[in-house]
Amino acid sequence: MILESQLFQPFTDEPIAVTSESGEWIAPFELDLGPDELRRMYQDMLLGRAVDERMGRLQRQGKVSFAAPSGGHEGAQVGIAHAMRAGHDWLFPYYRDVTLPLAIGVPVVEFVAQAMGTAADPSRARQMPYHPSSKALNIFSAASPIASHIPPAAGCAISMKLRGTDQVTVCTFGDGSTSEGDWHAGVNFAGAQGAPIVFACQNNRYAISVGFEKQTGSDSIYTKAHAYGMPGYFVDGMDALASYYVMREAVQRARDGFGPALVELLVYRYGGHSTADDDSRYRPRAEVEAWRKRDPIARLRRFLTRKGLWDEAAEREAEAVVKAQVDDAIAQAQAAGDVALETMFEDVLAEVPERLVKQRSELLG
Amino acid sequence: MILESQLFQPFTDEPIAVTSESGEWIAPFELDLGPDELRRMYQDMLLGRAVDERMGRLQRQGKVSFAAPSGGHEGAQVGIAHAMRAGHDWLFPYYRDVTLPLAIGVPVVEFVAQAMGTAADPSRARQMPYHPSSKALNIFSAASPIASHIPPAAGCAISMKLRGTDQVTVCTFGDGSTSEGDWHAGVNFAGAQGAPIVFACQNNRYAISVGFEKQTGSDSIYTKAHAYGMPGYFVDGMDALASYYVMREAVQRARDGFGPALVELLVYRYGGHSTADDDSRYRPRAEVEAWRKRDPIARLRRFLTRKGLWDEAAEREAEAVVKAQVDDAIAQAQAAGDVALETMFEDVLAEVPERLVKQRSELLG
Amino acid sequence: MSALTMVQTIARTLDEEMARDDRVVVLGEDVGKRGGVFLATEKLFDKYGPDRVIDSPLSEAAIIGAAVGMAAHGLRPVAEIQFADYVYPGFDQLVSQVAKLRYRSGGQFTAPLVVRMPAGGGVKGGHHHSQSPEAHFVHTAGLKVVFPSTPADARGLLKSAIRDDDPVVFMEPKRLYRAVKEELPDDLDALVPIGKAAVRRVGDDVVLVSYGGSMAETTRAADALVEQGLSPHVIDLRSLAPWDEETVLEAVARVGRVVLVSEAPKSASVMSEVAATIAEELLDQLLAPPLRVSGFDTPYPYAQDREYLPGPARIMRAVQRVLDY
Amino acid sequence: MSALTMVQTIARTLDEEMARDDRVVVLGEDVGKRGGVFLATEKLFDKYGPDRVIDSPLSEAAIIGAAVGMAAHGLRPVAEIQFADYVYPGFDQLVSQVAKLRYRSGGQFTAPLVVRMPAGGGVKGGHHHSQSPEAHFVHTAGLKVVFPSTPADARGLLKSAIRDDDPVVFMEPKRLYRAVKEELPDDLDALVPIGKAAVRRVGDDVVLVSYGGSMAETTRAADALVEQGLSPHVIDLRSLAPWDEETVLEAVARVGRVVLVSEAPKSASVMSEVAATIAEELLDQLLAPPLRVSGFDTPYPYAQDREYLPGPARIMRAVQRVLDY
Ligand SMILES: Cc1ncc(C[n+]2csc(CCOP(=O)(O)OP(=O)(O)O)c2C)c(N)n1
Ligand SMILES: Cc1ncc(C[n+]2csc(CCOP(=O)(O)OP(=O)(O)O)c2C)c(N)n1
Ligand SMILES: [Mg+2]
Ligand SMILES: [Mg+2]
Repeated sequence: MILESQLFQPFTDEPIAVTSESGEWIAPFELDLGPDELRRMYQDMLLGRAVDERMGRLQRQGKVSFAAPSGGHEGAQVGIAHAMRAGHDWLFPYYRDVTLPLAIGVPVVEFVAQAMGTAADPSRARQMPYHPSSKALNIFSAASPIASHIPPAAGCAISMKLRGTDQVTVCTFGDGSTSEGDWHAGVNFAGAQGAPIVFACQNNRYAISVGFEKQTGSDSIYTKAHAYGMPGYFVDGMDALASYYVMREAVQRARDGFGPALVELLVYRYGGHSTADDDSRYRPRAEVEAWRKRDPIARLRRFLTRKGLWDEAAEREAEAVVKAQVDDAIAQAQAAGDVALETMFEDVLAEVPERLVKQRSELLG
Repeated sequence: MILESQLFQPFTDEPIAVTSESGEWIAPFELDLGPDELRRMYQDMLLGRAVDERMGRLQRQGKVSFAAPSGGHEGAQVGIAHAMRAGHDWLFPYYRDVTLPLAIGVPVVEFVAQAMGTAADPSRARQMPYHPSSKALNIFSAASPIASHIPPAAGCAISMKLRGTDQVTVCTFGDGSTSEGDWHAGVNFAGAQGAPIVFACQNNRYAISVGFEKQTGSDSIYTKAHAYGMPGYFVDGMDALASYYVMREAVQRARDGFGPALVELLVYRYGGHSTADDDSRYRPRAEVEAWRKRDPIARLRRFLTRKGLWDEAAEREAEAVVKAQVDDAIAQAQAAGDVALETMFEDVLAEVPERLVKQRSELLG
Repeated sequence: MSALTMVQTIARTLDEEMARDDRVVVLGEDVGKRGGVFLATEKLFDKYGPDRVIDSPLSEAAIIGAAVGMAAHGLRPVAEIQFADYVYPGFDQLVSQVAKLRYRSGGQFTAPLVVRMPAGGGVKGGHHHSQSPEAHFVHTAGLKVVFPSTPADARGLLKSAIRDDDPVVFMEPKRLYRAVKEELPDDLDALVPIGKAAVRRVGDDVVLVSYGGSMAETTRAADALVEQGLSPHVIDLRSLAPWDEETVLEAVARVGRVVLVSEAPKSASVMSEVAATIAEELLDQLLAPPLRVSGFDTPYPYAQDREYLPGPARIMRAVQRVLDY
Repeated sequence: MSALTMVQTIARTLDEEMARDDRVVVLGEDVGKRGGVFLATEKLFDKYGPDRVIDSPLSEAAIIGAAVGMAAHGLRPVAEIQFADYVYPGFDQLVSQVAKLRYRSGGQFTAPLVVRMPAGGGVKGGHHHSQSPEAHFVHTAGLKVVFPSTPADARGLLKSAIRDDDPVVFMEPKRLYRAVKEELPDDLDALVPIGKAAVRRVGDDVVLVSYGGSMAETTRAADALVEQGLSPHVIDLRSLAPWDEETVLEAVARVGRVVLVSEAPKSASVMSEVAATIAEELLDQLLAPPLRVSGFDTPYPYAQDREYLPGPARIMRAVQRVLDY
């Protein structure tokens, strides 16, 4: 087998971009996305940001216990989502993925219900906010321990290969995650097996307060691909379309049997690590402001506007739609009410064992 | 700071050698080792091999419970040992290191007593064979869980840096070890801190039965250094002098404050993984024979002979000396007798806690 | 079927289950051509090939973690950890992924997998080839844990484990791997249910409860007691999570005296749990305190490999104490 | 010294110990400029700089493992694990390196280090920010384990731990981090000995034994019992390995009734050990079975964050049972 068309080189020194900051197309190949798809990408980002902002507000109001700001990550996430076959490929996400699951098709109400911990959460309110999952969409249940999802993702991809499905696994994580032993163990196994998986790192150069230079002696994440015999791609994650194109190629490579890849998407998180974090303790405000100017949403809007696919009116309408969507979702999530107390004892095992039956009656009488 | 003299390039495609198979000097720089040092290296290898072979015999006689053949690794190990300042630098070894601790200065009786589990073992017969350690020589106590010594080695090196000692940590392991999460965690921390440590991989291309191509998607170990921002050196580990020179440079770099390095030494193990292993199940005999022809001891002997530093008589004498050394050591180790039963309860904590006092009397009455 | 040792039984059982269900795959270090360092996967590679018998890289996190992803994707992986002592690098995968997947996803995703591991001492392996870490698994909600002591139970429980929809930690008493041969039933579906103990001997002077490797010493102690004219009641737990409270409590209630035998370290062990439960449920029926004969609270020693184990002499002394009480 | 919360006390104590002994270094995720996510290392970075307050990469194996090497080389590292739930990726380092270094080297090498970790639930953290994994450490020979419940004990035990020649797992009840402020002694050497329990209240109707976060609920239950005219005897274990058998057994022998309270999952827990020991030693003095009020054998839930904990109501019901027995 040889790759039919290869648009990108691995291990470039500079991050791959296909649009300029001002929204011009700068890639040496032709755009092949239709207006609808482009607009959908943009709207998905708007939705992601709106949900993100609203969750922050709900947290301050005490309606959600915790939120993990993802503002600044939307370009990378929408690119990853659109590169996948929704509901066919599998996603192993991490807690900062908001735009990503929504763009794959997770109903807003499910995301919100998960964050609020109401009965409308398909995971039955078992996890803290920002851990959505969807069996229907092959979105694996996120777990808080950093990088603990990497070996399972590798296993899923190995299973795809053994069973000869034409699925691909996509696995996301942050820069800090790459220091965990489990990250290495999982990526290495996938590499040794040539499994169809794309490891997509959203590198915002901080792990909570720990800057990248303390995280690793390496200058970048994509170079780490050398250790596993797979290509490493370096992408400007503030460029939604670059994120999309590189991910599309990596996913296609994997689907065609050429094995795994590691994609580093350079992004920034505008907010604190979480609503419990005060990032002014460790990040200069000027740095945050400088990155905000490179906003991926604004960049794609400039691109769409240049192409005549977007204008002020479209923006106003899209914002209204998104706001209504989020309002509705919150109302529905809330209306579902709390999960029942006794559900605490369910799903530990397929059946509630004798011991838990006793413990349940110790609590409930 | 700049490096004063740099003999070797990292990331070469071919393994670095300084002598040919037939024992010619082939390096583009001059040999700077005196006859005594060269002969000492050779004698250390003879001793290592003799101990190794004798342990195998003792195992078959039921006097030692287990042995891990290191034949084929002597060149790499003697090179590592001689590159270190014995008793000043620290070694974090692994179970296949035989020539290495002996060449640093571990008395043969200590090695043998450890293997036989007698009272002459400074570790008090607490571990299975091939886990020697020496506080006096800064040889850290080997532990069986593969790669579990890597983070401690990194920590030791970080301590050296923080405390401003001019020591260097050397840490050895096999190719399989590099797949463990702890390997990654430790090497990465050392890289992030720029700690004075050399990671020396004895790559024999098997982890028990698992061949290198199943171990990792990468073609080599030294390339993995890219992931940590450190140089990776690729060395012919059957060339004792190449092993020595590259290690010497890596150790000097670390001592001079240029940070860690990863050195891959290509070797082969002639024997099974251990005395419990039947390697004919997974390795063709022809492969073993081919590697035996590249024996590091024979190669250094050819080199010494060419230089007029060695001959048949010297060989016979050296063999007799080594044999006497090993015989003596075994006799002494055996004469020391068994450790006392109650020592089982000591060294769990600094003092024997109440609970163990009770348990001791449960056993001893 | 001819008589087989426990480790032969395990290889045979894996073969039977792989033949029955092509979702069953085996993965671990050296499980391929080598057939496992104890030969528990012997011949499977030749028969099923590298897609179903997977030599993994040297990483327990990769092995257990990949099994989670495989299971979630629809396979039925049986992972081998070469020695129970080496489960710790994969412990996070076991605790954070395996044990919690069903719970945290509200039942959307499950991890029907088996993690096999030879455990226990008496093989001159020192502390990294002798441990009995079952308490860690039993303390972790979301795992089933079994620890057979006979070839037949190994077969029946392994089949149950592979067919179970929950993750099962399958512990194997390595010093009994080749201790006895047993004639096994032809029935390919001869399951031993998870959660049920086996009564090995009926008696009324003292109840001996044990499992796994320590069943050997417990049986020898029981034989010695019989020779002394006593009548021990011997229970082999076989399953540790869930464990068969009913069988144990019924026997202890009847007999009033119990000695719990396990080579795992004593503190916060499985037998601590059994003793605590007995005390909680049967205070008035106890004629003597429930005594534990355990491994010591030290790392597993090398030189005192045998003395560390709760051998017949220590068991007999404890029995004497509960009889004399 | 002014009144401080527990987490402030910890930061202050670290400062005091770092000032006293320049071998003491702090390492962990976000312990530097950020001062730790709970601010337990606040201001240390400014005062001692990056050589003694080390922001580690995101790897618990690296943190705990590096601490071993530092300790062996002569430092006195205090490692922070951001949440006890995240100790598992470093569990092999704890079990295989930290706990066994002295033993396996015959006392040649030692690991005098402290691993701090906030543990316990009640903070709406779901199962990965709420666990109480102490049983795993107590089951592992070679570790000391402490779990204070007050600022003063946190200070005294942390000082003892840092000065101890053995490795100490130092667990912190995160939901009590800011629960109370306490005036602390000026004495910079006011140690609380490892292995000694504290009697919080003397009484003779029932003994309540607890530790860590659950001391809050236990104290509330005790207060309610006093209001009902009863006289509970309350013991705060503080140290879990070694634990103070003498103080506990003496009280239970005298009172005859005991309830053990801990939010950790019930099976094979620290309280299983305490209950088993009580049963072993005091069968004839017990007027009622030793009862455990524990966390449930489920992963820690999110929605039922409070209900999971052994709260005063459940404790009172257990007390009622032992009183009515
Ligand atoms: C095993 C583990 N250790 C520590 C934590 C605490 N923690 C949560 S997020 C985080 C930083 C993650 O950084 P990164 O991977 O870069 O992702 P980002 O948040 O920047 O997107 C840490 C340390 C955790 N969740 N799991
Ligand atoms: C954590 C852990 N897992 C498994 C083992 C069993 N084991 C011992 S040596 C070995 C292979 C090591 O191979 P490599 O690192 O290449 O070293 P070599 O023996 O080839 O020198 C394995 C799997 C172990 N000791 N520790
Ligand atoms: Mg980050
Ligand atoms: Mg090898």
